[in-house]
Amino acid sequence: MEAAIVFYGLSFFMTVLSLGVLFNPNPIMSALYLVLTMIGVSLVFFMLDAGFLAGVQLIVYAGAVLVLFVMVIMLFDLKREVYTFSRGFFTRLLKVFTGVVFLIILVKSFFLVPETKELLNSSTQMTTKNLAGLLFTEYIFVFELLGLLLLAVAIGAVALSRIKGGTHAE
Amino acid sequence: MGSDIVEISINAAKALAIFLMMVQIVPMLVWVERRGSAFIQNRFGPNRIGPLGLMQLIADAVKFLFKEEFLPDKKRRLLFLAAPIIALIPGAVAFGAIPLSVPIHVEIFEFLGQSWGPYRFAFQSVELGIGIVFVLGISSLAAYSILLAGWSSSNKYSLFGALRASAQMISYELALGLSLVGILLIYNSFDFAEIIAQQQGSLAFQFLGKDIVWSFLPNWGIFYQPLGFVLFFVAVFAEANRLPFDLPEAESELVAGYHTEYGGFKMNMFYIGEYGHMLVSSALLVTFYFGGYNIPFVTPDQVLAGVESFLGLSSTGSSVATAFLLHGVFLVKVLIFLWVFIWVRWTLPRFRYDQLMDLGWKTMLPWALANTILTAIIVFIFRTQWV
Amino acid sequence: MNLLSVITFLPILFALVVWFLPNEKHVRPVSLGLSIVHFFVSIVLLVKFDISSAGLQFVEQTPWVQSAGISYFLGVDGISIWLVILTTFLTPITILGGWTSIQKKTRGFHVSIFVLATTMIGTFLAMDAILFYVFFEASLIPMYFIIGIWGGKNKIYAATKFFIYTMLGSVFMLLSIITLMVLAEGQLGQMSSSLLDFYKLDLNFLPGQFLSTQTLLFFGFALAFAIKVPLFPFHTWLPDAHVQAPTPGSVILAGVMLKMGTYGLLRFCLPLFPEATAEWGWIFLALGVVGIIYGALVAMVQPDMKKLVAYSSVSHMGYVVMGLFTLNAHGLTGSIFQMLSHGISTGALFLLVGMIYERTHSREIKEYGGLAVVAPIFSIFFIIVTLSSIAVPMTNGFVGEYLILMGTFMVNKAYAILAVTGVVLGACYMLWMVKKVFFGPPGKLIKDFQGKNLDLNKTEVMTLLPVVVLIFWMGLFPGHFIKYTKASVDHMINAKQGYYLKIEGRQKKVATIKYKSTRVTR
Amino acid sequence: MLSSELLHIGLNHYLGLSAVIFVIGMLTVLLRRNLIVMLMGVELMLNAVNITFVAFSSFNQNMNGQVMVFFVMAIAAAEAAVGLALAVTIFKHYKEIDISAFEQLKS
Amino acid sequence: MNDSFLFAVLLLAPIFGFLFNGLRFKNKNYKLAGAVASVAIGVSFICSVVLVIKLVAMPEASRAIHVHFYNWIEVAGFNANAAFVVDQISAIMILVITGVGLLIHIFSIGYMSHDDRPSKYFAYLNLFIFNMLLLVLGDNLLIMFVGWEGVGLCSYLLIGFWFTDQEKAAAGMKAFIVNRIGDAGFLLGIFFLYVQFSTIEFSSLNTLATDLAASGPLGWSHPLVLACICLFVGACGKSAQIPLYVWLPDAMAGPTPVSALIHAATMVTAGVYMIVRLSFVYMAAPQVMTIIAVVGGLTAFFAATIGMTQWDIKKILAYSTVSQLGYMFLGVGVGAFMPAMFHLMTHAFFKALMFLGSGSVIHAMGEEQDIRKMGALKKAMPITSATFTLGWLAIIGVPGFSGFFSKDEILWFTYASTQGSKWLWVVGVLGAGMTAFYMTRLMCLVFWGKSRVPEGTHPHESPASMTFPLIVLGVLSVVGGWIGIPHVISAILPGHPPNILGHWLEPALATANLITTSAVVEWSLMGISVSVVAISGYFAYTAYIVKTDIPEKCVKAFPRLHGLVLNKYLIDELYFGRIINPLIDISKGLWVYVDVNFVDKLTYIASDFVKSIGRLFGSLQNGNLQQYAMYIAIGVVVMLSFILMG
Repeated sequence: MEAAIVFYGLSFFMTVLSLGVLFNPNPIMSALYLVLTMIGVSLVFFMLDAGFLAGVQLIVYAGAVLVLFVMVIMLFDLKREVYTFSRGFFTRLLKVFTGVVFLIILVKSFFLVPETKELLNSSTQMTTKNLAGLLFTEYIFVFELLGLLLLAVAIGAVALSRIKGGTHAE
Repeated sequence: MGSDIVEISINAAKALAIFLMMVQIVPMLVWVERRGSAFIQNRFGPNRIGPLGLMQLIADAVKFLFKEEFLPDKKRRLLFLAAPIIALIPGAVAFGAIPLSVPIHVEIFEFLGQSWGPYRFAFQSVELGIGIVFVLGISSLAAYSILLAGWSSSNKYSLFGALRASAQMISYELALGLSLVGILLIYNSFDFAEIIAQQQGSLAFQFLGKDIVWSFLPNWGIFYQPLGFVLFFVAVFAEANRLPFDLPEAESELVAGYHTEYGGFKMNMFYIGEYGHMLVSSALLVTFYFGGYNIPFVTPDQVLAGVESFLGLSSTGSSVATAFLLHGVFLVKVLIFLWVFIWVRWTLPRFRYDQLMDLGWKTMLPWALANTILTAIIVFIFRTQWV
Repeated sequence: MNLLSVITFLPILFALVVWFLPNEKHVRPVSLGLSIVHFFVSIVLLVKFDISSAGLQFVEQTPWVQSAGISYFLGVDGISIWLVILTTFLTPITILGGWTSIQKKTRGFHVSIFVLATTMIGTFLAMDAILFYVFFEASLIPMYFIIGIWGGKNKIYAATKFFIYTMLGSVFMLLSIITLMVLAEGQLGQMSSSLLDFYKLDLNFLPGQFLSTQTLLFFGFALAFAIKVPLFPFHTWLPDAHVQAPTPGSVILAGVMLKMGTYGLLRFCLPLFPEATAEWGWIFLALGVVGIIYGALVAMVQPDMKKLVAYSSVSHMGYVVMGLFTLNAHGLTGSIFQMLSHGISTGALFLLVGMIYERTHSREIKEYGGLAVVAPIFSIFFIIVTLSSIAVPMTNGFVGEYLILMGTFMVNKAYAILAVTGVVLGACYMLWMVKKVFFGPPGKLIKDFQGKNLDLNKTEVMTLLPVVVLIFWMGLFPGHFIKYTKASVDHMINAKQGYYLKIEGRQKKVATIKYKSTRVTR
Repeated sequence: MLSSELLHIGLNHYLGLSAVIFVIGMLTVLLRRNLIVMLMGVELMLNAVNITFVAFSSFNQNMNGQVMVFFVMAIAAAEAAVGLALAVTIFKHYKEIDISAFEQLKS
Repeated sequence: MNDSFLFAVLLLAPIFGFLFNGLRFKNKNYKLAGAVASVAIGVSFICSVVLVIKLVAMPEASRAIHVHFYNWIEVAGFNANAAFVVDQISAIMILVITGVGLLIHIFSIGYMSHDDRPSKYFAYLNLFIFNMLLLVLGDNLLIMFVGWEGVGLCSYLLIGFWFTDQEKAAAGMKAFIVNRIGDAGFLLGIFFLYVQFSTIEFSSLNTLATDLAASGPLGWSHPLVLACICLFVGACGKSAQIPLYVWLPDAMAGPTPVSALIHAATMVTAGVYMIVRLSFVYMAAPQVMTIIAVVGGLTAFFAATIGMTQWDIKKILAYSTVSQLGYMFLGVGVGAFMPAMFHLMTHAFFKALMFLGSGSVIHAMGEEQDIRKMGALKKAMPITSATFTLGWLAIIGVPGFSGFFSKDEILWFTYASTQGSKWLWVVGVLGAGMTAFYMTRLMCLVFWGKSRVPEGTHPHESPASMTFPLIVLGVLSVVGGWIGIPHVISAILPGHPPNILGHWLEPALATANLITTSAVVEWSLMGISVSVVAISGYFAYTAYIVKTDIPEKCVKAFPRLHGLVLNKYLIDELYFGRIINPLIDISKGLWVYVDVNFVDKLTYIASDFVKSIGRLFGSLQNGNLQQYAMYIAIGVVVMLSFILMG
């Protein structure tokens, strides 16, 4: 019973936060809302028995990626935006409409799939050990590839950001 | 949180107690710090108020309360206020996850005409199977408080301080995480309790098929992971922004770094956050490398048996007694490390920022990787049964 | 040995030779010599051509794109023999024409002339639809360069218009070819694009219905050729192209390239779609007549000599198309003869206009006057060629037009009567120009050239002599020329249903296509 | 009135949540003018996908889902890094991070 | 000597003359050029005489020498081969052409003495003779057509001989174009005949036509009738009849011997010859015959009226030619084929004489052509005026002279033939009267009367080379009449001289069937016409010699009529105004509106359309990232909805 409450609370909380990300004119605030949403997501992982993933989510997303975002926002010293949304009322309307239609389609398509069985909590297979096992046997190639990708991105990011020119308006 | 009212209330009380314990330690540590630094610098330190200056803590607290509040203009006020709170939260939550002692087992007892079933109370505010990952995750959130503080006080120096601090924290988080990998390899589990459980008794390991026992050494993590310990120890200093690494709020250059604008109670909150983080770090140190709440060469069961025979209390009473005994042991170890923190602060000079970064990326990280690989190899060689 | 391939691709060889000539000054005489050699080679073809047979001769067929059944299939018969000779005859004259007028990049010019010759001869000899299409399109490119690079003021506009106009038309043709190939696969069991297989096809035809396959295919081809001819509504590219093209460009454009359109009609439209031609032929007859009168009328008011001659060739080609669609022996022979004679007389006309332009750098008729006094020989040649172009008997123009008019008369008297007025109008605008340019008191231009001798020099006379000889030879002894086309034309007329060209001479073994459905004789 | 079906949290609930988060992320990308907020929108979408992965992996007792989350996270981090680096360069040149600033980049 | 050699020499001699002079056209030596040209024509004259002698030797029935060189155009059933025939009709024609031609060549040697391009002139003249021979000797209609157009071409070249002058060049062009209109009609006639009889040989045509005529009268839409009409249009074009006569008066721009040869003796008579050649075909279409008669009569009367008011000597002779041709067509129209041929021959003689005479007058007067500045040249130029008077007597039809016999025969046939009508005879007689008037007017103003010659010029008699042809022609124009004395006159003359010409032509021609009338009627008609001629002659004499004020009075009496007739009933202006200028305007309109604006604009519209489509799609790529993202989203949504729906 309380799992439902927690879930609905959490999902409501997360929806509100993401809307915050969308609607808040101040980028810093939207970044912080995003941090909270990430924490919400790690909680969801936790509810889905993916403890390790929750932690990793916290470390990777909340801890590093979004810190990057916040740092960049601070670096640019972005104030509250005058125009937050894209130009053109009709295009905006069209975008929102597309979004809504997409949501409806997604939700409708969920019910096409037959209901899966009960969530088994903490069953034997769902341990981090098996996760690591899989990761280093079956997906070893992809794992190495990711390593390379991250290396490349690191170098890329450094190269990109070394371009001359100040970050603040002279 | 437990199934019935008793369990819930006790758990809540336990969590509150642990949180208060963390908060209360801070003024004590401040006192210790001031006295310690004075002792190191061959001077007296606060001794006017109350015996040995103990009342100084209360004075400081009162001082912080009545300091004038500076607030930036409306736009940044929210973040300005949020920063100190965020600084507080990770420390408290992380500390809650660390097992301070053996879990207490309470048999069925009658109370107010109702029989309350057997309870098991973990001696920590929340019992998580994925201890390490959770703590690491939470501690990584600490960076936000610094960033927000630096940014919302809207002056260049604090901004720079904040950027430097968060950059430092993130880079050392890397080294922190990697150094723990050695421990994980050895103890094969994320759960703190399990790690501590494996550090009982005296040092015993298999070496080329034979079991070797060195009885003169306790079965602590440090002996398995000496290099890991050193790396962790240094990384923890960086994480907590303690002296060798406290460049961001170094008085001489950046005035007070990111909390120049803060005064009063908000400043106090930052202190709590800082010292809280210090507390958590030393608790982790103790848990991973110094056997947590184990008394060297003695397993908690032997202690339980000893207490029962020595004090003759009922089983719940004796488990409570052993829990608090081991908790005391744990606290002693933690205090020792806290002293080390303070001791280091007042002895080592401050790093330059580039040295700081070089240390973090060019020495700590490679060593951590080396340690991980080495441990992995050894574990692989020793664990597999060479038939 | 395979004569046709030699004739087709010899100019390419010449182009290479000219391209790698060390000294720029040698380019002109060498290319002249080579083109004359090429002419004599084609004379060999004429000599060895067997007049009596109506089938394809000197056939060369080797598979080119195996899967689509496209073969490198060359063959010559009564219809195409004279057009090949005309091309080889006009090329040296074009080069002679460009002797003084082309000064810059002469090497490039002669190469493009040779490439143009190859593509044109290729078009006339190709018996495979795709090969025909390739040559038909390829001929546009060198012409585009000739107009584009060596042309007059807004040459680019004219060149592009010419290119795109023709290209647009030939797209429909390609569509029709492809449909035919697919039909061939359906009916003959194997996709093939050789014309002989197309003749075997049985295309269903609904009289009166525009949307029946045969009619659509017919109009697909006809549109491409109508633009090329150019027939009345599609002719606007011709005057621009001619006015901007250099003299040799105009000569070869008017001399041979317009014939590709009419040859196409003769080779593709008439035999492939007999019922459609019979049914819709009247449109082309009407357009021919309109073209004649329209061309003549508009030519009458042209201020520019070259435009006048351009419109006159629209009118003459109107005759040819009319002759084609009379579908009787006189009309067809007349139109083939007229193709040949128009090639020569209009080619010569453009040469002459070019020559006088060379001297006075103006083509405005009203600026001229009294040229005959200053340049007698030039005016004699001009008047002879004018006579040929307005179809005075004893010149080549008359024979062609007479036969066409008679053929048209047999088919539809009204059109014939209208077309005959074309003869009168032709005389009007040509003689009006002759009067304005040659006779009367000396005009503005001529006064400036009082001293200098405006008359023709040696090379120019040498260029025009063969043309004049040919004009009178064709006028007095047309039999020599008609006897070559007689067999083919008769075959085309009486074998209207089930028209098929058998292959003459020693025939290399070619994968014969299994012949599934016999043609249903209607 | 709480129908049992609603109370009992099934796979579809998680999918629903992830769908909502995904759409909000998409709308952020589509609507917001600030490049960095757009990147955040992308992060949101990726996280929504992560939720779906984890939900499927836990409901179907199959670890592959979680492995995929790992990879998605790695890629998300990479993408954020590059995105932000680009944002930095753009900001340096145009002095503003509004998306309309670099419309001139079109051919 | 066999026939083909004779024919070859006959035809090729002029060609040789043409080539010889043509190639040396810059040469100024007119004596050499003239000699060569005359010798060439002399040779062909001798050949034609030999041919005629051989012809006479042949039996009456089949008097024709056929020669076939090669088949010219031979396409599926239609073969026009280069074949020539000399029979009774063409015998006369070749004799006239080569004979009169020779005389004119000799005359023009003198005439062209101080011209700067004599050899070019003689080359054209020889070419003309060659073409005329082609026309006359042609065995089929197509060869005749070749000659027909060739002659037109030569007249164009010769009229426009002094091309430096704009009007002369324009006159040449006008002549050629008007001829060309006639030739177009001729072509259509050939087609009609070929479609009907699928042959174009004269012999076969005539026989087939007679069979067709035997089978009953033919409706108007019958190809044969249409053919005759078209051929008649061709004849009008060539022989300057009513609608298409405008080019002849302007043709006087050419040198006078040219006018003599082309516009008097040979070319203009080609039309008559063609109809006479196809007499049986025409007999098969009586309704066309009546048209021809009416047109002929009208032209005769109408041209005569204009002739009366002209002041230029050559214009007067030109209009008299038109009117005499009108008579010939009148004769042919009523079926008097033989008298028409006879009048053609006699007209050739006296009209050539008069033209040459006027030539020598102009030559003497230093290129002066206006008769108002002449007068009393009888004394200065005795031979010219003597021969001229012979010509004058012949043309007005003084009995005894050639003109009388031929014209009278025509008038008699007009009256008597079933085809003709009384009214036509009246028109004919009036025409004859007017001819008498303007010819005597000419004689008075030029030769008799007072001399109005301006001081500068003092006329002198032309050299022998010019007067010798005049004398020969003078004799011919007198003697010419005697070979065809009509039956009724010969009856009263001593020795009844037979109608040589009549017998000669009779087998080859169709003749109209005359209504049976007594000789008295014929005599009375002849009397009437002679008296009309005499009266008008006297009246002209008095008007221009005795009382010279009559002409002014007449002019004042009917000023408008006189004005109208003076400038040729404004026919030229009519043609220009109604036909030529509108045509030019139409073609300008066609060129500017249809060609440039309409068709070209279509292509521009097409290209603009394509450009606008390009721009439309271009706007999608406006660099706005979010818009691209939106398109992606829409795309996904649409796809998904299809999947779900589908």
